[in-house]
Amino acid sequence: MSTGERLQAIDLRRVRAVSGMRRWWSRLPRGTRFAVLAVVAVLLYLLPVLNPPIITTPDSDFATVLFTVTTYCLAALGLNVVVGMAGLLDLGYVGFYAVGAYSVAMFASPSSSIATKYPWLVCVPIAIALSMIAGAILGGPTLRLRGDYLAIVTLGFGEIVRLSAVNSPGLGAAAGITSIPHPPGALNGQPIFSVLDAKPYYWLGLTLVFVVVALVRNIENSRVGRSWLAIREDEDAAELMGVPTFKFKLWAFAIGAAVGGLSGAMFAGKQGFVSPDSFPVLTSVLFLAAVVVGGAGNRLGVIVGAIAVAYLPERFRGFQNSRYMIFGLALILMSIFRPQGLIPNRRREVELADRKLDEVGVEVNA
Amino acid sequence: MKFLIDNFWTLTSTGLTQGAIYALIALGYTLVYGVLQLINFAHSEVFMVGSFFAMWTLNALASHEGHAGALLIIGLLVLAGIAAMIGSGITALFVEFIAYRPLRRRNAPRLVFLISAIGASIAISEAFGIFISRNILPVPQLVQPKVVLTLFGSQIYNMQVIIVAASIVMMVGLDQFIRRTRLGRGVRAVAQDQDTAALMGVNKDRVIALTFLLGGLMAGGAALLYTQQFGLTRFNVGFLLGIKAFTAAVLGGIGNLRGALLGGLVLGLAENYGSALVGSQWRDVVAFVLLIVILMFRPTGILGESLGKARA
Amino acid sequence: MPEKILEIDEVTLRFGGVTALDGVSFHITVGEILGLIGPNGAGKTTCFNVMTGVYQPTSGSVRFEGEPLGRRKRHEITRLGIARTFQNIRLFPEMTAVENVMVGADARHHTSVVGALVRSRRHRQEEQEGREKAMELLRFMGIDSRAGDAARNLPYGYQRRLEIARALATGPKLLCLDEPAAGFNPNEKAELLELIRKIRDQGYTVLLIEHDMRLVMGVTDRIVVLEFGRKIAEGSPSEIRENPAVIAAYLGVPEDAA
Amino acid sequence: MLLEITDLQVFYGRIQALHGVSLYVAQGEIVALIGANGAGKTTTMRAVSGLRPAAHGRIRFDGEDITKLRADLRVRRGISQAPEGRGIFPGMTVLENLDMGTYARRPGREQRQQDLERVFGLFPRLKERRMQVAGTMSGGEQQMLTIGRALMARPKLLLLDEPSMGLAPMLISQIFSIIKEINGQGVTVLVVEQNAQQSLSIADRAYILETGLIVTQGKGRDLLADPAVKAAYLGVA
Amino acid sequence: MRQRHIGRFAAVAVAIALAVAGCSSSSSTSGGGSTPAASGGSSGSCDVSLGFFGALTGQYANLGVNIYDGVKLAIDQHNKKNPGCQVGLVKYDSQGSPDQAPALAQQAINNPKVVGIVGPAFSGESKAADPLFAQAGLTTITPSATNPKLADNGWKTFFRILGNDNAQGPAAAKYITNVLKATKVFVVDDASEYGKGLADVVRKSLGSAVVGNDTVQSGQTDFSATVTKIKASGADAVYYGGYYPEAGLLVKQMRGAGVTATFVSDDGSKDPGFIQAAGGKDANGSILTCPCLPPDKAGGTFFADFKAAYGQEPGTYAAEGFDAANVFLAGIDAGKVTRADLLSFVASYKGQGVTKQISFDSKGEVSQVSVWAYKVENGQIVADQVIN
Repeated sequence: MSTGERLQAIDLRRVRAVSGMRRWWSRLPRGTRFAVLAVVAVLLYLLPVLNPPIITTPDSDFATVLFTVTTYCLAALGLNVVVGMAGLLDLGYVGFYAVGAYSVAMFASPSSSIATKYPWLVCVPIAIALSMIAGAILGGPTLRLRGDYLAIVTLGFGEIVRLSAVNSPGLGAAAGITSIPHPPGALNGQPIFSVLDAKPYYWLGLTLVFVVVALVRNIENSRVGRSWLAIREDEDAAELMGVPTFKFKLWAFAIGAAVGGLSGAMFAGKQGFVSPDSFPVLTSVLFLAAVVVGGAGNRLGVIVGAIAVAYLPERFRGFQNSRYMIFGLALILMSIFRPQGLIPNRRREVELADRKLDEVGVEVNA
Repeated sequence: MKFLIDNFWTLTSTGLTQGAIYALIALGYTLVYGVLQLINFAHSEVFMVGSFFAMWTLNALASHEGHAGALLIIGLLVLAGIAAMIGSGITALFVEFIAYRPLRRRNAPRLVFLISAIGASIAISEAFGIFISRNILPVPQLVQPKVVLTLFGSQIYNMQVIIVAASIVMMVGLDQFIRRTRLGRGVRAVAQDQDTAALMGVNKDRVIALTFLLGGLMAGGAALLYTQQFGLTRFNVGFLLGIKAFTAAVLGGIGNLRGALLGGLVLGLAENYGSALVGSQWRDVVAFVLLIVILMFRPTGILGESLGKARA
Repeated sequence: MPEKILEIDEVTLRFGGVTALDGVSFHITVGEILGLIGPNGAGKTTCFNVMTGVYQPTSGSVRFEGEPLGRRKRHEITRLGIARTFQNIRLFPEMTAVENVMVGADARHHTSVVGALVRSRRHRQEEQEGREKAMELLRFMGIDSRAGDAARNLPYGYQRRLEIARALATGPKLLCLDEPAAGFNPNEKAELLELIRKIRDQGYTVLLIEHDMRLVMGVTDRIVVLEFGRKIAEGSPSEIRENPAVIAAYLGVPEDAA
Repeated sequence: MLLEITDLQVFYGRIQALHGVSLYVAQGEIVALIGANGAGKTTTMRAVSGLRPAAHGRIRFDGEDITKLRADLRVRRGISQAPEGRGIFPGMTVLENLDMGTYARRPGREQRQQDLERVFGLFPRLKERRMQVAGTMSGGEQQMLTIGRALMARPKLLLLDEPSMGLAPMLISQIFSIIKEINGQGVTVLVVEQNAQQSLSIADRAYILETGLIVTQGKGRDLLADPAVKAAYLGVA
Repeated sequence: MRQRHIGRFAAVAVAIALAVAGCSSSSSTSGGGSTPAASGGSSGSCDVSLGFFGALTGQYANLGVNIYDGVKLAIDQHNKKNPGCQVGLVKYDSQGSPDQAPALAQQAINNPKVVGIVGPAFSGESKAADPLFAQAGLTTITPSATNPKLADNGWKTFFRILGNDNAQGPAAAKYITNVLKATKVFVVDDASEYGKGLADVVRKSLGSAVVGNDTVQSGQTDFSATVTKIKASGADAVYYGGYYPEAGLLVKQMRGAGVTATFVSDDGSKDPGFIQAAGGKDANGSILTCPCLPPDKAGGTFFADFKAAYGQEPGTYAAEGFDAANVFLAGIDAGKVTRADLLSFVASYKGQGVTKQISFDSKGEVSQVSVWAYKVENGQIVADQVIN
């Protein structure tokens, strides 16, 4: 009896220690919390204007890098719905990012094969819709597969998307599609979204990140989000509790794909040019790494992960030649020493604390 | 279509050759999966390191333009093969020790294993790129290409015969090892039921290490055959081959040794026939579409899963 | 003649060469507590799984309120009104207790993605209603004090009760409990017994698989006994207690009789 | 004292399955551990064989403290368990399964043959089916196989987990007479059983387990008549 | 020319990043370090820098380093001759990736001292970066991006100091028909923008002499299906549009299968890696075309100077990089130290470079174009002849 209580006490201490920050935060008065968040938001918007030393990137344009970070944040948020919340392993997420970017390119660019020349803003919903459809097309036949099979099939999907773009003259083949229009808007006769100033793109991207975070949060705290979590924890039990698991897994795929498509559309609108080169398998791995490094299932965590993956390499360009290798080593070290991610999911944290307890057993056993 | 029919046997022989190499690499995925139910994403690098060991051995011992006697060539090939197997075997064990064992001790979630294996894959491949070379590196090919027989008007080359034969010998050897020896039974026992295996006195950690090692040895063999077929290697040579071999393993039924063979051959053939039909640039698309279609109808691959249940 | 809520009719189930259920027939009457017992491996849980759509019977049929279940999906069967718990607790361990119950309540809700995205009025209504229902059930089961804790962190007995609460939240007509007392001490068992009676009194029909005979005998109205996938007896608790076939099945055949 | 368990506590996660079990098995005995389902019998077995760690308490075997020893090393010390239910390797043949029993001890060819003959002597059915894949055999045959396989390890202590489970009455009494026979050959046996009648009739001593605690112990024959047994099973007071 | 790209990858790990944060903030690649006078220029009138834009690390570094060495040689020579006018050199290492290009281009634009860019080296990154340069009025002279369409975008700042693929393709076709006298040509490409574009020009120029086509994938190592097709076609020459790794493997596997047709490829294959990938002797006899001058045929003392400076012979495009830098340096010496001045100076530049007579037409293309045929002999790429 005493041992049990002791173990339980240790466990609780652990949980408390890791969630101390969170507890402190949740105990702050509502007004204070709001004020802190507002200040942080303003600071975030001002980042490329302030160019704070140490944080700023010395070797490439800070605003452009920040914009790239926001596209990664969006992608990671979307992938998190699939991997972190519904627990479905997707190694081909770049495919949806590509579908989004190509949708914008095809419908907006005068040099594409269909050349409908819709403005960027019209193309964004099209991009989201097409990405969702792509998600449903991939998910429909494959979601019944078990985890690892799903992983290789999604990886194949990402490659099919890329290779189809490379080999289809209608999609611009390897040359890609140029002259994609930028987002609209003008100020004093000058377009807001110009070629030269990346700041407006960053602001737009940051705003979208906030919007997506809010929307994902809405879904997470709903019947749909609970269903995802239930599926992740125990799919059979979920089904037996009346959760139509297939339908909600398909939704997870579609929503994840939609956010990925949005991210791709942003990328295309800034870059003005898409080609298959921007969508290799490794980018999928990078997105997945952002989700896992940050802490799967936690919105703030995956954003931190996306920043780590997209910002740090630009900040430390001095390590150009060895950055892949450092990245690889970092993934191993992270897995060993912080498997729950930098900012873990509240739920995962408990799970891991629990696993630690079982370690007593593992040592004896293994 | 006409081209496919006209060259059916040539495409078949090249497809089988390619498939045999896929199959050998696929064994590594399937072995580890059979025992741990995890994808060893770093297996592609196990193969890559083996090809470098083969290259170093041959560079040190063989002259590029050598026309040495048959016996010497066989001796050199065996030496290079041993070197490649040592290289791959060590790498496989290294991956097990660095990227898997610590996580097993911590009872980490499955996704984390995948991430750490991906990390190991990137780190190993990049380390070779940085410290050795990012270029394509030539490897001396010892066997002079020669047509050994003509089958239905298509020429079969000596190297093709060697690759298919060597692969089959290695696979039969592994199959027999797994089926007939005490250690092999240990591997199957852990794959079928870890607890009961422990009750038989099987040391799980040792069996898992052995599984990685066996997969590494097969990949080392594949690496030698690959360098002899194509005469080159590169720091990232494992990436695409690894994906293909993994696809082959899943196609045949992951965790199933014979499935790996079947999956490899089916994939090799499908790629070649598909390339002939719709153009070589669609080769990978053909491979992945085939995978998706087969999994839709047989969700656990052609032969189904499990190292144990399908009797190795 | 009271109404039959569930009828199992000549159900046979084979896996490969093994016959798990062999022509089993029985029914459950509205408002009763039916016990399903038998030694280990007799096919009780298999029987459960056939009723909840996990397995399709090889032959025979299962009718719920007169309707054959046919090839309905598992979640559809839940919505028809059959809910269950599991022999080995299968909660959603990282979700809080109240969230676990809400997943059950969600079976009767309709908000989908769009509603959740825009926080539609129905969504908010359902959320509130679901939360209230969940809290009410937790109170009913006596575990509302731990509503905000992850299911994983609840004591064992609470987890068992939470499973029942979750099943009740789906709004079932028939509640199937698979060994709810496993691992309980006598006190806990006594409490559970009370609880099951309370649940029945609320108007639910209950099917109970249980090993603990004291519990089964004490709470059920009728008992069905399985052995080797066959029904060997059916009757009131006192009948079953005296049935020689049942005694043999449980205690084994004395040596001299073998 | 061959096996001695003191105040054993075992948890599954945070659920305590054993609340301090103490028992012993002397050299040459058959000891039965009986109780209803969920009482903790199998957990006790798994703790002895090393599959489940002890959170508290001590397990001594043959004079050595094995509480923290790895499961495969306990096999080498001479503890062999026939796990409950279908604890066979379903993808292996009968012969391969039996060979797994010798995994830890690596007998020579002759010795293996001797051991096989001994097992086949006890279970002629296994000899008939030795090339059959174990997963396709009936429950009773699988049960025989697990016992035979455990014997192949030439254990000092044989742990039998529910040897009668799922067996027809005819087979059950057969199995128990074989257990008796094995014991006669000098193997100490600890048997966990639901089938109280049979196990108590062959056991030298027995313990009754209820919800993780030992409630009664005594000589096998004595307990047969003890109303506590019937109470533990049928709930008749 | 090249526009392939390596997976945009990243060094992550906060832990590691933090550990190195202290030492790395000063060790970045651009600006200071080895390049002279990037910031502390001694002469007020000459306080300007040139930028180099291309891959210096990663998979495509070989070519970028060649060009960079040429550029650096030009600047070093200039600074030695003009102690009062020290021009700096800033590196923008794109790794050949279009995804990384815009941030680097923007950074170059934000640096007011950078008045001209040598690069971007590849076509893909050019498409991503050149719109920014055009908008900012920052002149670029590319010594290696040969995609013809680059000149069609109306970028006033775009200049190209070598012939584009539209010049190289017909030249290759001419060589195949006139010199090799081949009548049956099998054309293969790698589906890349560069390789396929070039192969299509060759197909058009050859017309009915083309007896078969195939497309391969970059990264592919098994070309058996393609080789089977070539063999079946009975071609006496094979043209390959693409890069050296696949080109080398293709020729090797052709020879292995007993195909003796002459192998002709492009400047993407003109790399020692081609011979390596072909395993030495199988590459012999192959023809490689390039709109680049053989370095030893360069005018002046370039060849000797380069060897003296770096201890090795100049690689492909080193001389073009040298020329491009010198065009800018001439402008700077003429007092054109603002971006606008330098742009109009380059647009109207006329002068003799080491590779050719240099002047640009209205689209920014160099007027004088020469395409050379190179031949592989005894494992060396040697100049064969100018194709007229």
